[in-house]
Amino acid sequence: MNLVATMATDLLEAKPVVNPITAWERVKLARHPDRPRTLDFIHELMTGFIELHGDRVHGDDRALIGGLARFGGRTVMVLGHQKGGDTKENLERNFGMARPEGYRKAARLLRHAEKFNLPVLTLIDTPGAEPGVGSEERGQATAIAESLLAMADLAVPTVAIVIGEGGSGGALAVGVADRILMLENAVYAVASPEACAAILWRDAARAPEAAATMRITAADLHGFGIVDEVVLEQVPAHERPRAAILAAGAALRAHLDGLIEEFPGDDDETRERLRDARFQKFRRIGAWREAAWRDSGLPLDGHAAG
Amino acid sequence: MNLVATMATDLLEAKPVVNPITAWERVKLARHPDRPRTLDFIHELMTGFIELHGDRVHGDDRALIGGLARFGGRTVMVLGHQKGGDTKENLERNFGMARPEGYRKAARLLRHAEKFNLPVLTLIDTPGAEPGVGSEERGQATAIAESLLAMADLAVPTVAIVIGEGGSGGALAVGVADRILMLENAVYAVASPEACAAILWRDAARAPEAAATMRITAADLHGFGIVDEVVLEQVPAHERPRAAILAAGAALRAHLDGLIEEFPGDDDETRERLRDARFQKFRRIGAWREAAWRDSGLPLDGHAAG
Amino acid sequence: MREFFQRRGKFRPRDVDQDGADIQIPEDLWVKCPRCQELVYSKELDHNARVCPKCGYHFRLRARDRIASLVDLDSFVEWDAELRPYDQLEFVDLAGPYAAKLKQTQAKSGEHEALISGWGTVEGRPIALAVCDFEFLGASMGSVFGEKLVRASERCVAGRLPLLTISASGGARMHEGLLSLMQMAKTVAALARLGRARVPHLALLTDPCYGGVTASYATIADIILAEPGAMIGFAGPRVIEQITKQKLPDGFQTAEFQLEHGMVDLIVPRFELRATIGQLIDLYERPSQQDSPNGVSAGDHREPAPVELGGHYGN
Amino acid sequence: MREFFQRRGKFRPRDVDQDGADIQIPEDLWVKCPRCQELVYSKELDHNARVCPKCGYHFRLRARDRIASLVDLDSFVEWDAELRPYDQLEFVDLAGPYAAKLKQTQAKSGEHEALISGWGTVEGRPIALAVCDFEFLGASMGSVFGEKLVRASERCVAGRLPLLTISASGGARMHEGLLSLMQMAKTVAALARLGRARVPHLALLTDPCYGGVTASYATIADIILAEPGAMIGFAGPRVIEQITKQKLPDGFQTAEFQLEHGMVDLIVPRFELRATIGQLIDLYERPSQQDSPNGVSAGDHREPAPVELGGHYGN
Ligand SMILES: [Zn+2]
Ligand SMILES: [Zn+2]
Repeated sequence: MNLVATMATDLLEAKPVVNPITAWERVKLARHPDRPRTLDFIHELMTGFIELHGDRVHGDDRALIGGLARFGGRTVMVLGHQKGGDTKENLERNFGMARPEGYRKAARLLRHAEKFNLPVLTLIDTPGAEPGVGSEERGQATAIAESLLAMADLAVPTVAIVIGEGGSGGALAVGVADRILMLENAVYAVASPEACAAILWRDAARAPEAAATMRITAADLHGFGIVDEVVLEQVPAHERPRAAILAAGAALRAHLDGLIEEFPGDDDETRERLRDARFQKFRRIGAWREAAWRDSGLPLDGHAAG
Repeated sequence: MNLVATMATDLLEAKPVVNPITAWERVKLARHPDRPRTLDFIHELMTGFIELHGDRVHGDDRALIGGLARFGGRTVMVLGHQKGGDTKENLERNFGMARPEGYRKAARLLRHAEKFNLPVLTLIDTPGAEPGVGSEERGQATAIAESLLAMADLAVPTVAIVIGEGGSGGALAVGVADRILMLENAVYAVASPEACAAILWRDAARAPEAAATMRITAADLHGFGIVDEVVLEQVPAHERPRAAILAAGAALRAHLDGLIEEFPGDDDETRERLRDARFQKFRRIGAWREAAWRDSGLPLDGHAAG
Repeated sequence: MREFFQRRGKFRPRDVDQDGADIQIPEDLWVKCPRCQELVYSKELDHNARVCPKCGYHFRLRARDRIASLVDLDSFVEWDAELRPYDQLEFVDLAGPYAAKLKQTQAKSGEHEALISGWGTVEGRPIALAVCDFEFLGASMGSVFGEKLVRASERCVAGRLPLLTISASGGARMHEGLLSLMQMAKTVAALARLGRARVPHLALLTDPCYGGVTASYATIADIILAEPGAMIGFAGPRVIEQITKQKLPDGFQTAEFQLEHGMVDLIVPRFELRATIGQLIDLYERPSQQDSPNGVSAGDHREPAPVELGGHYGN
Repeated sequence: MREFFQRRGKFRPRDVDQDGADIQIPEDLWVKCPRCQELVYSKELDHNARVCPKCGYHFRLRARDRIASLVDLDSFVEWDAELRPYDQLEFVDLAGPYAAKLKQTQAKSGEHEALISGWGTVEGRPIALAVCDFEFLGASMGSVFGEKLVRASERCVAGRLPLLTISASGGARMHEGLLSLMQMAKTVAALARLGRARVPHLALLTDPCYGGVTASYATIADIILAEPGAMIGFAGPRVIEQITKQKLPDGFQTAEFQLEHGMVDLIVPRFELRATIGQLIDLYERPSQQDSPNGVSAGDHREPAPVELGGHYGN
C-alpha cells in the first residue's frame, strides 16, 4: 500500500456496551438533580475522610473538593467536583463550576499525595470551569494548566471516574489519570451540547443534534480508547444511587489494585515508569493520517489503516 | 567545669571593622535617598538582564523584582527589593515593601533557577513586608514562609547581599542564602528601630537608642556569625555609588566562584551536599546555653564557654 | 461531663526556678468571657477544656495544659528542657536588661522558654510536639525556641516521627535582635529536611498567631489546622490600622477568615482536636495496610477516645 | 526602513492542495487599522512587520509569516508536514460534514492544519518552533495540532533544543469532540517531559489566545511572552458578558491586563521579538561559559541583528 496511514484508535471495532438510548437522553441523566455526587461516593466508599481546604493564595473553592481518606485498605487523596443538592447548596458550590482556587487547591493536594506516596482518585462532575471576570483576573487558564501539569507529572497511581457531567477543560483538569472510568450515563465532552449547537448550528435548541454528533457517551469514548472502563448502571444512578456507587467503587478498587501491582513502591525507577506509561496513554489519543508528499504523485487522502 | 554550655557564635572576638559611627547614623545612611538600589547594581554589574514578571496567581509586585542576567561569565537568577528614586517611583515600588505577589514571584523564579541550574543572587533593601488588609487577605505570612522554604530547599548556590535596609521577615524572605554579605552602611534588623522603640520604650523617638542595643550593623552581624563578609564603603555609597557597586560586585563574584568551586555540577550528591551545608550554616545561628537539671544541684546559669 | 484536664497549676514543670503555687488560679475564681462577657466559674471552664460553656469561645491554653489535653496519660517525654535563653546582645530597654527580664519571666511563667517540645502518644500513636507558651514573652521566637524546634525536627527525621507544632506567638523576640529573625530561616530549613524525608508536619494555629511564626515554620506544614476564632496573620491588626488608617473588615484575621482565604485546611474545635490528630497520624502512618477483607477500611471511624489528661504531671 | 518580511503570499507551503495565488492580497490594497481606524497601505504594513505605523496595533500574522520573521534566512526546516487531520467522529453540523469543511479550509488557508512546527536558527542559535495559524479554523486544537506539538517536544528532548511555542487560538476544535479536549492533556504531558529534561520552553501568546490552548501547554512555559494588545484568556469576552450580564472592565484580557495580573513574564513588541528570543536562548544555552577575562560578560548586549526573512520559501 502506497499510503502511510496511522490511526490511534479503532473506531470500527467499538461496540456500544449498552442499550441505544440517545446521547441527549444521557446528558439529561448525567445532569439529573438526584444523581449521586462526589461526596456521596466518598461517604459510601471511603472512611475517615478529612477534607482539606484552600489554595494557600486566595480562597477555598467549594466546587472542587479534596482530602485524605481510607479506600480499599489504603490512604488515598480523593478529589472531585461537587455540585449542590438544592438551590442553596448549588449557589455555595457554584453548580460544580470550579474557579482558579479550585484548580490550585487540586494541584496542591496532588503534590501532597505525591510527597506521601498516596494514590489519587478523582471524581469528575462539572458543567465546566467558571467563566467570569474574577476567574479570569485570577488566571483561570493558568490554574487549569497547572493542574493538568501536576497530574501529568504525578509519580503516584491515579484513577479518574466521570460520574456525571464531564465538561471541557474544567473536567479534564483533574482527569489526566492512569485509568479513566465512566459511569454508563455520564457524558464527557469538549463543550456542552448547548454551546456547541449555539456555535455550529447557531441555535442552542439544537443541542440534541449536537450531542449526537459530538460522541460524548461512555460507549463512544470507550470506543475511541479514551475511557478504559464503562461502569454499567443497571438502572440510572439517580434511581438507585447506592448500586451505582458500589459498582463504581468496585471498578475504582480493581483499577487501583492493578496499577499498584504494576507499579509497586516509590523508587525513582518505578515512578519514572509510571509517568512514562501515563504519557504513552495520552500520547496515543487522537486521529490523524500521514500523507506522502504531493510531489511524489500520491493522493493526499487515503483510507485509514484501522 | 560542671556547666554544660554552648554558644553558637563568639561575640567577644568580634571587632568593628570600621570607624565607630553610631548604629542610628548607619540607619540614616542605609535609607539615604541617593543610595544605589537593586536595579543600579544589576545594570552596573550584569548584562543582558531580562526582568521576569508575575506570580501566576494574582499580580506583579514592582517592589520585589527578578530576572535572568549574565554575571561573571554565568547566567544567574537575580532577585531584589526595589525602592523608588523619587516619590512617583516610590509609590509604584511601594517603598520597597513587597506584597504576597512579590514573595510568590520570588519562589517561582527560585524554582526556575533550580530547574536550569542557575546560581541565585539576591539584593536586600526593604523596610519590611507590606502590612495591609490586602496583603493579609492574600496570605502575606504564607507567601513569605514559602519563599523561605524555596530558598532553604534550593539546590543551586545562592549569595545574598544587604545593600541598604534589611527589614525583618520581608528581607529574610530572599535572604536564606549560602553566603550573606552586607555593605558597610547597610543595616539588618528584626524590626525597625522606630517600631522597636515604640514597643519597648513606648516612644518611637527613642529609635537611636533602640538601634544601638539591637545590634543591627554589618560589623555586629559579622561578629554574630550571621554575615559572612562586610563590603567596605570607602565613602558612603550614596556619595560614590559606582565604587560601592563595584566593591559589592567583586565580593559577590568571589563568593559565587567559591561556592561553585565547592559545589560543582548538578548531580544529586552535590545538590544534597549544598543543601546540607546551607542548613548547617543556619543551624548554628542563635545564642543559648544548656543547663544541668536543677535537681542535680548545679547552678542554672553559667558562663559562656566561648 | 468528664474533666477535660486538670488545673494548669498542677502541670508544674519539673525544673522551675520558683514554686508554681503563686501563679495558681484559685478554684473558686470567676472568669469573664471576652466574647460573650458572661462570668464563668473557673473550675467549670477547666472542666470544659477552657472553652466558654456559654458561647464556645476558646480561651488560650498554656503549653503544658495543651500537651496534657492531647497526649495519652503519662506518655509525654520532654526534650531539650535544659536549653536556656542567653542575652548575647546585652540588650537593654526601658525595662532594663533582657537578662533580668528573662529571669522575671521564667519565675512568673514557670517555664524557661516559650517553646516546649517532646514526644508522646495520641490514641496510642507516637507523635512529636512543639508547643508555644504565649505566657512566656508572647511566645516570641528566640534562639532557644528555634533550637528546640530544630532539634525536635531532627529527631523526627531520625525516628520518622510525625511532628505537630502548636503555635501562638506575637512574632520575633526583639531582645535577641537578628538572631531572633534568623530562627525563621533556621526552623524552615530544618522543616525542609523533614519534608524531604517525607515525614508529616501538622500545624495547629491558635490564638494569637502572628509575625515570624506565621511567616515561617507554621504555614509550610503539610496540614494546617486552626482553632475556632483564633486570630492569625502576619502584621497585627493595630499596626495595620495605624499604618493604613483603614477600618478593618469584620472577622479580619480570624481562623474563619483564613479558611475562607485558603490559608488553612480546617478549623478544629478543641474537643475534636485529639480525635482529628489521631485520625491524621493514622492516615499517614499506615498508607497501604490491608485493614479489612471486604475492601472497606475498618476502624477508621474511631470514636474520639475519652480524653485522659494531665495526671502524669502531678495529681 | 528595511522590509521586515516579504508578503505572506510568497511563503507558500510546498505542498498546498491549491495554488495560493487566489488568497494573495493585492499589493495596492488599503487596510483599515482596527484600533485607530486609519487606512494603511498594505505594502507599508508588510514593510512594518504588520504593525500599524500610526498607532502600533499588532495585526495578526499567519504562521509562516511569523516563522519567517523570526528565523535566520533559509534556516527553517519544517517537521511533520505530512500529518493530516481526519474526521474520526463523522461529525456533521449545519455547514455539513467536518471532512468537507477541512478540505475547504485547507484550500482557503493553504495549510493542512493549524499548527506549523519545525526548527531553525535565531541569530545563529538553534530553536524549535510550533506556531499556530489562526486562519485555519481559528487554530483550534485538533488531533494533528496536538500530535505535531508532541512530536516537536520529543525532538526537543532528544536534541536538547529549546522550544518556542507561538499561540493564537479560539480553543478546542469541536468537530473532533473529546479527542480535541484530550490534546490539552497530551501536550501538557509531553511538555512535562521536556521540563523534566530541563529543556527550556518559551511561549509567545498572540492575539487572540483562548480556551484549550491558554489552559494547557501555553501557560506552563518557563517564560511567557505576549504581544502588545493581544487578547488572552480562558473564556471569551462575549461568553463572559452573556453569562454574567456584567460589563467587562476596560482593557480586560489584554496582554497588559495579564501582565498586571501576574500571568505573563513580559510583553515584547514585534520588532524586538527576534532579539529577545535570541537573548533568552543565549542565557539558557551557555549558563556558565567564561566569556570575558574581567568578570563581566561581553557580547550579551547584542544589537538586534538585521531581520532577514522569508526568502527561503520563494523570493
Ligand atoms: Zn463566652
Ligand atoms: Zn492603527
